[in-house]
Amino acid sequence: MIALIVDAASWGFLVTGSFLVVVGALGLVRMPDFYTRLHPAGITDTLGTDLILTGLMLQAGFTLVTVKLFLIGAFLFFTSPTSTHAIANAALVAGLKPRYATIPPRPEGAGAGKKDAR
Amino acid sequence: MFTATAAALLAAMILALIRLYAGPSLYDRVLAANSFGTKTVLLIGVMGFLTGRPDFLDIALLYALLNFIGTIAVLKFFRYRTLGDALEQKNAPEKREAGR
Amino acid sequence: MESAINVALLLFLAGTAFSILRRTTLFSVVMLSGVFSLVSAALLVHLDAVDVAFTEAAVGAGVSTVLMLSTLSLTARHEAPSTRSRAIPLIVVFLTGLALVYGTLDMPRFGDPDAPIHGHVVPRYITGTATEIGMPNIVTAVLASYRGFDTLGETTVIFTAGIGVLLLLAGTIREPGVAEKLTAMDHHLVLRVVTKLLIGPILLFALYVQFHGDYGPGGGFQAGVIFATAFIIYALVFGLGTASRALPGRAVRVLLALGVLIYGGVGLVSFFFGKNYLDYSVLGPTAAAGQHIGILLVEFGVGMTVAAVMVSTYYAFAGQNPPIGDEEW
Amino acid sequence: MDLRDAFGLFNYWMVIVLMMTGLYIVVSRGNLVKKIVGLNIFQTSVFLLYISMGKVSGGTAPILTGKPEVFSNPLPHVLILTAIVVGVATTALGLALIIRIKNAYNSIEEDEIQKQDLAAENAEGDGRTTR
Repeated sequence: MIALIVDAASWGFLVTGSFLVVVGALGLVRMPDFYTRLHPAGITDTLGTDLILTGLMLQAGFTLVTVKLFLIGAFLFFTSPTSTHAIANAALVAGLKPRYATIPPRPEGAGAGKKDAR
Repeated sequence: MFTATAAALLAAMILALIRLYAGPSLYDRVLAANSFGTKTVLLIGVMGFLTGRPDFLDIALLYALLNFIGTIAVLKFFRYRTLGDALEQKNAPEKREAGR
Repeated sequence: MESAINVALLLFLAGTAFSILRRTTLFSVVMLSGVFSLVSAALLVHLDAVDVAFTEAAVGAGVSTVLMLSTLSLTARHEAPSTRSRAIPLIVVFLTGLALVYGTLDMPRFGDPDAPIHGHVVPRYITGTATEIGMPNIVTAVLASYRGFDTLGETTVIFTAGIGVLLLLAGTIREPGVAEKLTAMDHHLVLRVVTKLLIGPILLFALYVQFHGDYGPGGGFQAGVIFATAFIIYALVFGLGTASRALPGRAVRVLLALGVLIYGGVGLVSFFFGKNYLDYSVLGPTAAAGQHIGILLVEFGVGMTVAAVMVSTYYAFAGQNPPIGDEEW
Repeated sequence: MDLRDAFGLFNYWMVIVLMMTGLYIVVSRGNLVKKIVGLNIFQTSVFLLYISMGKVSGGTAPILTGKPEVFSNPLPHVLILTAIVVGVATTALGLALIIRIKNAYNSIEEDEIQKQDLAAENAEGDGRTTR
C-alpha cells in the first residue's frame, strides 16, 4: 500500500516536472526577446528540475543514489540562477536593450528593435 | 514512466537546440546552452534509471557543479577584457562607453 | 527507447557540428563546441562508457571552454570571410566519406557480442579484474595495472604538452600586480558568494573522484581536471593574483613534474623486489593488496600532473597582455 | 543489405558524418581557432567510433556488481579516457601557438599569414639578387 502511494507520488512528480521542462523549453523558443526568454529558461527549469529529481528520489528509496540526486538538486539550485544572473548582467552591460520596455527608451537607445534583429 | 520523462527531456533538448542554432544574439546562445546543460544532467539521471543501474549519477553531479563556469567565463571575458563591446556587432561606440 | 535516445543524441551532434560550420562569430562557435561536448558525454553514458563520459564531462564542462574564451579575448572574435573555393574541399570530404562508408559495410554490426574486438585479451581483463586486482571498476584496473605502460606514456604526453604551453607563453606573461587589478570581478557579489560556496564541494568531489575511482567511475585523469577547474573558477572570480597566492605558479610547476615522477617511481620500486616494471603485486602483503596500493599511488601521480598542467596552462593564458589593437575588433 | 543491417551501421555512419564535418572545417576555413574546433569535432567522432565498437547489446557498464552480467568492452574505454585528457592538453598547446602567431603576425587568418610570409620571402629574395 505504502509502496503504491510512493510510486504514484513519484510518477506525479515526474509527469509534472517533464511538463514544466517542456513548457520552459517552448518558452525559450517562443518568447520575443532575450530578457523575456530568461524567465522560461531560468524559473521553470529550476522547478521542473527539482520535481523530476524528487520523482527519481522516491523511486530510488533510501540509498546513496538518493543522496547524489539530492546533491544534484542542491547544486543546480545554486548554479542555475547564478548563471542566469550572470548572462543577464553580461547582456545588460554590453548594451543589449529590452525589446518591449514600458519606459520609453532614451534617444540613443532608439534602435532597440534593430539591435534585436541581428 | 522513465521513458515518458526521457522523451519529454529529449523534446525539450530539441527546443533548446533550436534557440541555440537560431540565436539571434550571443546571449541567447549562452542561455540556450546553459538550459541545455541542465536538461542533459536530468537526461543522464533518467538514463541511469532506464538501464537499471542508477549508480552512475556522478557525471550528472559533475555537470551540476561545473556547468556554470562557462557562463562566468563569458561574463568575464566580455566585461573585463573586451571593453564591453557588444558581440556580433562592430562599430558601436555608445555601447563601448556603457561597458566601462 | 534505448535506440531512440541513441539516434536523437547522434542527430543533436550532427546538427551542432553543422551549426559550428556555419557560424562566423567565434564566441558562438565556442559555446556550440561546449554543447557538442555535453551531448557527446550523454551519448557516452548511453554507450556504457561511464568512465569516458566522466572524463569528457570534466574536460568539456569548464576547462576547454575557458581556454578557448581566453584565446579569443587575446586574438580575434570574428572569422574573416573566406575567399577560397568551397568546391575542392567539399569533393575531397565527400570522396573520403564515401570510402569510409564503404569500409563500414564489412564491419560487425553495432552491439554484436561476437565482434572480433571483444576477443583477444578482453575476456582476460574482465575475468581477471575480480581475482587478480580485486576491484570492481574494470576500466581503472586495465588503465592503471594491465596497461600501466600506456598510461605512463599518456601522462608523459600531457606533461610534455604542459611544458610546451609554458615554453610558448612564459615569456609574455605580464607583471603580477597589473594582472591582479585587471582580472578580479569585484562588483559581482552574487558570483563571489556562490563561488565561495561551491569551491569547497568541488574540491571534495575531486577527492571523492580521485579515491573512489576503484569502485565507481573516476580516477586520476578526471579528478585532476576537476581540481584544476576549482582553481580556475577561483582565479576567474577573485583574480589571478589572489589565486596565485593560494597556489603559486612555482608550486604548480613542481607538482607538474612530481606527478610523473611518482608514477615512474612506483614502477622503479617493483624493480627492487625483483619484479617487472609497474608490477604492483609486491607492494602489499598480498598480490591483490599490492595492486590496490600501486593503483592508488599511480592514479595520485596522474591526478597531480593533470591538475598541474591545466592550472599552469590557465595561469599562462590569463596572464597574457591583451593585444594592443583593440579597435580593429 | 536489409534494414536491420543499415540500422546496425547507423552509429558508424553518423560518426563518419561528424568526422567529415570536422575535416571540412579544418580544410575549408582559414581561421585558426575554427580549425582547432574542427579538429576537436574530428577527435570526438573518433572517440565515438571506438566506443560504439565496444558496445555489446544488452551489456552494461564495465563495473563489477558481484552478479554475473554481460559487460561492454572496457578496452576502448581505457584508450579513449586517456585520449580525451591528452586531447585537451594538445588543444591548449595549439591555442598557445595561435596566441604567439597573433603576436607575431597580428592575424589568425591563414590567408593573411601566408600573404605576410610570402611578402617577407620576396623581400628577402630581392635583397639577395641585388647584392
